[in-house]
Amino acid sequence: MNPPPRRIHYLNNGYGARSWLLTTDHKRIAILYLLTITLFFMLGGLFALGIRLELLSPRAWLVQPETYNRMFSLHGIIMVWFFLIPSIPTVFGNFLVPMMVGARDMAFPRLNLASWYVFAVGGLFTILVTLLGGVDTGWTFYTPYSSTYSNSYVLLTATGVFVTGFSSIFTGINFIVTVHTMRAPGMTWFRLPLFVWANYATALILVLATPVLAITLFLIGMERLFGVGVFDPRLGGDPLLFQHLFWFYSHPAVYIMILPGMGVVSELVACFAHRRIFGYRFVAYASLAIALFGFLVWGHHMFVAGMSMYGGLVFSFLSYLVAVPSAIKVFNWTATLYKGSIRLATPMLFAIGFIGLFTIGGMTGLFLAALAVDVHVTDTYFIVAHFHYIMVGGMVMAYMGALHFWWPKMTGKLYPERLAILSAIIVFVGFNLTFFPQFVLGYMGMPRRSIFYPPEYQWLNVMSTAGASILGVGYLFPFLYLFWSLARGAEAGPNPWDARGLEWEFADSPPLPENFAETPVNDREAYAYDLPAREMAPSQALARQNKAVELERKQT
Amino acid sequence: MNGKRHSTIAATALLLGNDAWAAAADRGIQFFPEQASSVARQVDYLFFFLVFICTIVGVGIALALIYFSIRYHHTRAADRGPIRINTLKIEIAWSVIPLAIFMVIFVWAGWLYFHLQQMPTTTALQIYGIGQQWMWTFQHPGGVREINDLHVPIGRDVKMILTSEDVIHSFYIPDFRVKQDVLPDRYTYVWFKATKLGAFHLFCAEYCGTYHSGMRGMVYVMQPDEYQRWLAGREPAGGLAEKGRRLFSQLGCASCHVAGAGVRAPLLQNLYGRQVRLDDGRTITADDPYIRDSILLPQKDVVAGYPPVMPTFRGIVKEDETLALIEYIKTLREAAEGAPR
Amino acid sequence: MSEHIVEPRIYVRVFAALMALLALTIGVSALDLGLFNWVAALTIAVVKASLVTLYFMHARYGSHQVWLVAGMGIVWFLIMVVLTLSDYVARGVIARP
Amino acid sequence: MAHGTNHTPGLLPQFDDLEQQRVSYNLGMWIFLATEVLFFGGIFMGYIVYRMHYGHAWHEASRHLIMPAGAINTIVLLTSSLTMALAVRHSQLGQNRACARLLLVTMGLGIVFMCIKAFEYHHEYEVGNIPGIRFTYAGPDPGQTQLFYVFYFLMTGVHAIHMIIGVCVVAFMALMSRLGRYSPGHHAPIEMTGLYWHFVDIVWIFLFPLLYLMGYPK
Ligand code: HEA
Ligand code: HEA
Ligand code: HEC
Ligand code: CUA
Ligand SMILES: [Cu+2]
Repeated sequence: MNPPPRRIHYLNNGYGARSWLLTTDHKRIAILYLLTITLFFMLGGLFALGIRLELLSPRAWLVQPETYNRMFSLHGIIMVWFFLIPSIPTVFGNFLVPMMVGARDMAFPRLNLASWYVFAVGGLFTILVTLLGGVDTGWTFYTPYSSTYSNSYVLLTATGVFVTGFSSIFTGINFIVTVHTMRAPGMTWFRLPLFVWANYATALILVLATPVLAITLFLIGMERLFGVGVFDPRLGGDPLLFQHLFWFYSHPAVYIMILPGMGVVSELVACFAHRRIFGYRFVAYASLAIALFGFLVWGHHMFVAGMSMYGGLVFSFLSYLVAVPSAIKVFNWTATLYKGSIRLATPMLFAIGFIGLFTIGGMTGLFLAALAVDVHVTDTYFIVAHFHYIMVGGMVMAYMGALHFWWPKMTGKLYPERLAILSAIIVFVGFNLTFFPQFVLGYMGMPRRSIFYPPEYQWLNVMSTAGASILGVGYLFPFLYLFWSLARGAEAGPNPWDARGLEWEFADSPPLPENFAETPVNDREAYAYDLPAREMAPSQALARQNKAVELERKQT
Repeated sequence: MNGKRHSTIAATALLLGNDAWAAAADRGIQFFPEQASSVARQVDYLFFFLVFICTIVGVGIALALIYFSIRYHHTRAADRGPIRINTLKIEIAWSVIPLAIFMVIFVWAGWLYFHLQQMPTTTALQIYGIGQQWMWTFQHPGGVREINDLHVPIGRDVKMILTSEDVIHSFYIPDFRVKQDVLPDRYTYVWFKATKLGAFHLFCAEYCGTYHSGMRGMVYVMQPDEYQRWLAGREPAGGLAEKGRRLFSQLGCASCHVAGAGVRAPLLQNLYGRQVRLDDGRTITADDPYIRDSILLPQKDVVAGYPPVMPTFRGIVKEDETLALIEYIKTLREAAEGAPR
Repeated sequence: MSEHIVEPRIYVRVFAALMALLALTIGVSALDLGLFNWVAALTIAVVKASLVTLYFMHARYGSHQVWLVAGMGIVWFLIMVVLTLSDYVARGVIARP
Repeated sequence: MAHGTNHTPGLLPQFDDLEQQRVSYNLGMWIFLATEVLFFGGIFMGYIVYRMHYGHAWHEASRHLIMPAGAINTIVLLTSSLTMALAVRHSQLGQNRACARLLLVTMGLGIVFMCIKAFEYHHEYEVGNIPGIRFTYAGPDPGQTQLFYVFYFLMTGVHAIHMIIGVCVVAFMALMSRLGRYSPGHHAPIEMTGLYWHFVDIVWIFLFPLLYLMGYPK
């Protein structure tokens, strides 16, 4: 027998720098994003470790206040805009949305590449700021501190975030159009995987909220450059207007930071419970509802900021409404397990971790939306704990879950399962040790963004720091074994999880440059776990071989 | 000073080396803030209610996840047939029931918030607070001033009138469960009634720059007579109103605001609390913000029947001076005929 | 081809209407109608913008996706305005119209 | 085409046919315009708040703008929108030369607009009404008046940036059209340029009354 023809896939389809930097293949762009945001995650994580180390003592023992303030500002800015917002959408969304809808690529591949470049430029600005000495406004850029009083690189930072905003917008446009116009035959809206729904809802937010952030940062830039007082009370401006505009973006943005994770969890839970997701339509509509209602609640960040009492009541009420679709999702995931056939593989552990921690984080959001309680806990560590539970406990868990789940698809390799399970457990334990004490600290009254704090808060801070170091180890592990698996991992095969979905059933691992040898025709609901997985048609295998031969010939 | 021992930079030492540290240090290990004001307990009840509900729901979900993971583990035999429950009904149930719970929380919390926002009236002790990078200045009615620390009597409503000299700060006493952002060029208010004697932390809760976390002090709650004695012991050269009176003539206010002055300007006697008719037809109560605006933004609210000629004093008078002027104007009670006092 | 090709006649008519509306809005601004000046100016602007959108931009012949997207931009802007103003109005900052 | 799967001219490899491509481009452009609505929306929001807050001072300040210049510019822009719409029509019909001609006219009108705007800016500079650069106003309510000019320059400035981009794109499209790159089946770029141009026009339709007319009548 002849040796099997060399299998062509998106990874070995050209090796030079050009073939990566000028690629319009959504899968390669996803890899570019993966590398970039991993870098930023490490940077942001480094700052987090700096914060935690400093807070071991109630006094400034490691760094000066100037430095501390720069650390948490850069930590927040990098983690939010350069890691978490792009995380799942640009890596897994980019990789999977076209495959899941059965398309060869995004609707606008060049725009997709442009979005990565724009992101990289914004990122360079931020790295430049870090090297020059940082920014000390917090990630919220409150005026008039940021516009007039701060002596740090506010303008450069704002430019970086502004530029990155366009990357978000480009990605958003691409997702929406792709889902609308690029679906394969038979892929109706209600057969779309929930991950696609979630990314679609995310894209709506990206597209509708980001421009407001852009203009707000632009106004801050104008204030700093020309001293005109759009938000400066000394010049007739109103700082609360800044807060309104900022949160009009940033509250929806927190849903940018959770919806894709919810989409991932829907996939993982269905696959590892081997069951159709419970209440598919409700979960799909819940994504849209979150995207829509998410725009109505921003004022809950301003309850004590000097907003009117009436405004406080309205925004509190609306915040409770937006919590309902999240509740629906949590209950549906849980119900999906019922009568399932559950495998506790690594991605599933991350998914279950997500559900638990997101529920805690979300429910503490209910505390914050409760006006009188928020008066006490706002701007304390209670807030810090709330959002880390959702963003780290929720979204980063989902991100890790996605990474493990689709790693075989993206690279064609399997990672060592035992180590992965171990790291999932370490992350879970470390996470809770880091952030649970912060709820207690917060209710006791420790203000956030504080390098100095009264000594009676110390023991809880020490616990938190201890947890953070465990967490760090937990994050370090996957780095190592995933890299290892690239060289040594076992071959994954097209569908190692016995999952359903076009990307598993009709594409190789790693997929062909154009994803599918021929456009798949979808004849099923999503998550048809009650039916056997579809096999790639023989014609597909044939077409693949022909292509391989053709490419081989071209290369020689 | 024990500050030097703790830190190498003088500024930090200065900020942190005060009695507050010592006072705080002997609190030992705590899990929960003290309930030292009239609202603290009410807020805590709501908090406990939330903890209670969320624990039930959270533990319920966790147990369900664990139970299903074991019961339906793929290695175990189990019924894996279709589910015979009405999906729509159950979806509605788990949308509507949480919503109902949420509404209970909303109404309760909203009601309490409403209560917190109703400022006590006449009987309250009014204390001015000015935030600036990075310290608090408080002015008691008699004109006594203190920096970073705040002395208040127990059992009496205290209304804080807050403003900022520069950026946004936030006035926060965790043990009282009150917090209010403090904005430049604007007054915000917060009230509390202390119910426990002792020393409590006072923080700045809104990030305001380098020494944000050093911007804090202690609230000392004392018996009313003790408070009076404390006040008397620090009686300043002149009260706040006295300072205002001096400013009133220094700044030339008196050149217009007296009967028979060259410029026709309203007399300020009995102004405070009165209804003032403005030239655009509105009627407005002459309260603190109004008088403040009259001084800093005279063109904003022009009194009916007068020319809008009063110059703005923005940038000329500082926040504490504005307060002194207001305090002085408040004392102009008698229907005097000539120049005030 | 589902694309709609519009007769130049219609473009010219729309253009004439736009010019007329421009004249109207300048004319109205010369009369003192109090608050109604604002109502008039904004209404006319909205009509003009709609004409451009519907005819020049072919929204009238567009798919409902296009309508949805265009509508979303406007609705979201209104959300921002309404909720923000609800705070300002209740704070009493905005008193004079 | 990398894999030679299709040979229709102008058809990009990710699409199955030109119709899908056209619909995608069109939808993408509309979404982009929705983001633009919210981008301008942020400034409009600020305008609304301060305008309601400082009505009197803003009313006064507005009277100092050169209203006729704004009116002429409105006419110029509306006309350019007409020529743009006609240009798109020609490209729909495959009349590339006519399309290119009309695009040039559109571009010319855009440049006229910019010149008038430049003249106005220059005037404001002479008078000393440019906050942050040369602001010499000495009447009542300096802060509020300054804020009006801040918004005047922000709004018209951001609009002008869009105009500059628009003029460049239109020029490029004229060139491509002249080179015969488009056909009745494939002219999405021209259509998108048209959408963008009309959108910028619409922004001006609102800016004109908000900035220039609100000072009238006294
Ligand atoms: C991914 C990010 C994310 C997400 C999804 C959320 C989700 C929510 N957040 Fe959070 N939030 C942040 C990130 C996020 N938040 C950040 C970063 C900040 C701080 C910003 C800063 O100041 O720096 C913040 C701050 C913040 C505040 C302001 C606090 C303050 O500064 O004073 C408030 C107030 O209402 C709030 C509320 C909520 C609510 C009600 C939800 C809801 O959407 C949650 C809904 C979910 C659930 C409720 C859980 C599941 C539900 C059930 C299982 C139902 C059953 C429960 C019951 C019946 C009780 N958040
Ligand atoms: C969005 C995502 C996100 C993520 C993922 C995190 C992750 C973490 N955050 Fe972050 N945090 C924010 C968003 C996020 N945070 C925001 C928005 C703020 C508010 C900022 C502000 O106030 O303006 C904040 C603020 C904040 C504070 C409060 C600071 C203050 O108010 O004074 C603290 C304190 O403990 C903290 C801790 C942590 C910790 C311990 C982690 C851990 O999860 C981090 C774990 C990661 C690591 C430990 C790194 C792993 C990498 C390695 C191990 C590789 C090692 C590196 C090399 C080899 C080069 N964060
Ligand atoms: C040039 C003359 C002039 C000077 C100097 C002046 N004022 Fe006035 N003031 C007026 C006039 C005229 C009015 C009424 C029109 C108006 O409301 O603007 C007025 C109104 C007021 C009001 C509102 C009175 C009411 O009845 O509602 C207050 C309060 C006030 N001034 C305080 C002060 C203080 C304090 C100073 C000094 C720091 C001062 N003024 C200096 C001319 C002056
Ligand atoms: Cu003042 Cu923080
Ligand atoms: Cu929020």
